[in-house]
Amino acid sequence: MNLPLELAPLETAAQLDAVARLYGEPLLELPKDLYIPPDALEVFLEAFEGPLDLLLYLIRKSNLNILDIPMAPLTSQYLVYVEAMRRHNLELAADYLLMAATLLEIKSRTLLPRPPRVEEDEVGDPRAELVRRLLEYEQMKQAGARLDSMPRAERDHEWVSIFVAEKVVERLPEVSLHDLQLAWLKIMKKARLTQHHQVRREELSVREHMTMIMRKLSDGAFVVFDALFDVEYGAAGLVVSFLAVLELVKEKLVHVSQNEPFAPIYVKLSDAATDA
Amino acid sequence: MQPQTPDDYKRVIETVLLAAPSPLPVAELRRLFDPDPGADLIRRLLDELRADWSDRGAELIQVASGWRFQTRPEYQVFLDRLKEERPPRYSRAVLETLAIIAYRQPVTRGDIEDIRGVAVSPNVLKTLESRGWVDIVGHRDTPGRPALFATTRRFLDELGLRSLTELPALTEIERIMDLVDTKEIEESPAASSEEES
Amino acid sequence: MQPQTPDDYKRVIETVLLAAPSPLPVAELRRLFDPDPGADLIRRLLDELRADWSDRGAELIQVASGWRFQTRPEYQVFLDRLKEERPPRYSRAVLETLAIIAYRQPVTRGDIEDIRGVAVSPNVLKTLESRGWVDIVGHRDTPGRPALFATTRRFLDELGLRSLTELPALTEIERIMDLVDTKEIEESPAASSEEES
Repeated sequence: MNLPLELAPLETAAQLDAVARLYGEPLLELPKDLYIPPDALEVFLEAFEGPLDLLLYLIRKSNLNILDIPMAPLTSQYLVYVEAMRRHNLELAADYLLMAATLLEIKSRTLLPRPPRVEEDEVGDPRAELVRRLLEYEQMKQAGARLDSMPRAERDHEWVSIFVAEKVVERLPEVSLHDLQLAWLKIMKKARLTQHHQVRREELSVREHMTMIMRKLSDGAFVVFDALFDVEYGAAGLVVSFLAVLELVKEKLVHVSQNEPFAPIYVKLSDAATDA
Repeated sequence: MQPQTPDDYKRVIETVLLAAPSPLPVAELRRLFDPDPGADLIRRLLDELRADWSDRGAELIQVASGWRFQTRPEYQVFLDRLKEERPPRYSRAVLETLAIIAYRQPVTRGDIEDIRGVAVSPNVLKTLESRGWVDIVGHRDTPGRPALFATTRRFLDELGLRSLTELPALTEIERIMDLVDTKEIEESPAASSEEES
Repeated sequence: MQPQTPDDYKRVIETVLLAAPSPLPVAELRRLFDPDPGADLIRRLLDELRADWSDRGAELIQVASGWRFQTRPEYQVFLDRLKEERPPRYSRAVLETLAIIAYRQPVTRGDIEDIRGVAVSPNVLKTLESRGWVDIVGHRDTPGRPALFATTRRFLDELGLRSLTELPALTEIERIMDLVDTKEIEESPAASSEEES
C-alpha cells in the first residue's frame, strides 16, 4: 500500500500516539487540512453534497487510488469530520452516520485474513460496493457540472419570438351534418323513443313548411289561407304545405277561422288567439 | 464584446429587438451600451434597420411604448396555418338541442327537455340563437305560452343545405341503432315495419 | 399571397420561424404551403437561411423539437442589461439530480438518493419540474409505486440538443472491473452503461 504522506502512518505503529478515539477508532492526529476555524466549519461542510461527496474529496485531495483505497486512514479521517460536526452541534445528517458505519464495517472486513488467491474472486473485495458507489456518484457529479456549463436558454441565449401582427378573429365551432346525425343518435339511444321519433324525409318537408308558415304569420296578423300556398312549390309542394297547416292546427300552433261557409279562411298564430 | 463600429451597434440593437418580449423605447436601447452612445445614434440606427428589413416578412415599427419587430400582415395567412388549436366544438347539449330543433321544429324548450330527458340550460339556446342558427317563430298556446324554436335560413346556408329535406334522414341511422339493440327490435312493431320497407 | 420562387418560400419560413413561440419541425413547415413543396426544398431553404444569418446576432438552430432562431451567446451580455431578473442558478443538488435523471432515465427518487447517497429534497425535483425540464413518465411497479422521472423535450430544446444522444459523454468510470466482482458488474447500471459507450 502506497500511502500519501499527509495520511496517518499505519495503524499498528501509531497506536501509541492516538490523540483520541472516535467510534472506537484511534484518532492519530487531526488531518493537516482540517484546521478550519470553527465558524467556518459549517460553511465548509455545506460545500459537500453528502457523505459520498465528502469521501471523494478526501480521496481525490490525497491522491489516493480509488481502486485501492486504504480503508484505515480514510475511515479515521472521515470520522474526524463527523466528530467535528457532532462537536459543533451541527445537525448531523443520518446519511453521514450511516456511511461511518459502512466504512467501519468494510474496514473490519479488510482486516480479516485474506483468503487464498484462488477464492478471491468469489468472495470479492469488501470495498467493491463502496468504490462502485463513489465512482458512479463522481460520474454524475461531473455530468451535473458539465450540464451546467452547456449554453442554455435564458442564461446564455434567448429565443427569438417577434410580435405577430394579427387581426383577432373569433373562431366559431363548426358543425357537420354528421355531427347532427350523431347527436340525434345519442338522443335516441338515451331516450329509447325510437318508435315515436323516426323522421322521414317527407316529415322533414312538412316540418320545414310549418316553420315557413309560422314565419309568415309571425307579425300576429290574420293571413288569408290561400296566401300561405305558393304555386311555385308545385303540386307536391302544395300538398306538403297543406299538411303543414293541418299539423300546425293539430299542434295548436295556429288558429284557423272562417266566419261563414265559403267565406275566406283566415289563419293566424295561436298566441294571438284571444282576439279571435 | 464591445461594439466598435456603427454596424456593431446596429447588430446589437437588432438582436435585442428580435428577442425582446415587449417594445423597447430609445431610452432603454441606450442602456444597452456603456458608454451611452446617445439618442441620436440609436435613432439613426433604428431608421437604418427599418430600411434593412423593408423587403422582409417582418418589419421594424414604432408603437406607443417603443420599437419592435413584428410580422407583416400578408404573412398572417401562413402563421394561421400553424395554429395548433382545433376549431372549437359545441358541447353535446348544444348539438343535441340543435338536432332536435332541426328535425322536430317548431319545438318548445319543454319539448327539447322531454326528448333529451334533462333540463335545457338557457345558455344552450342562447348559443344557438346568437349563432343565428335558430330563432323563435311563435309561441305555443299553452299555459306559459312557451316560445317555439325553429332553424333559420342561415343554418341551412352554413351547413350547405338547400332545404331541411337535405338533412340526413334519420330512419337509416335509427335502423342501425335498432340492429345494435336487437331486443328492442323484437319488441318494437315500428322497428320491424321499418325493416320491411 | 402565393409564394412563387424559392426565395418567396424562404421568406415565409424565415418570418414564421422568427415569430414562432416554439421550435418548428420540417413537417410543420411543410404545412405552411399548399401544395406541399416537399421536405427536400424545406431542408435546403433552412440550410440557406442558416447561412444567411451566419453573421447576425441571432442564429438558426435545430433542436429536439425542430428549428428555431435564438440569439448568439455573445449577445447575452447586452440582453442581460435589460433583464429585470437574473436567470436562476442551480445548486449542485439540482444539477446532480438533473444529471442522474438525464443519463439514467427513467429513475425514481429512491434511485437518485441511492446514487447521491443523500435524501433528495422535494424542492430539488420541484425546481426541475417547474422549469419544464423533467416530468413524471410513469410509476415503477414496486411497493409504493414510486414515480419515474425523465427529462422532457423542452430540456433538450433549452440546452440546444437534438436528442439525448447529444448529451456530453460521461467520464469513463475508471477500470472498475479490476475490483468489482463480475456478478456485480452485470447487475450494476453504471457498469452496463459503460459497456454501451
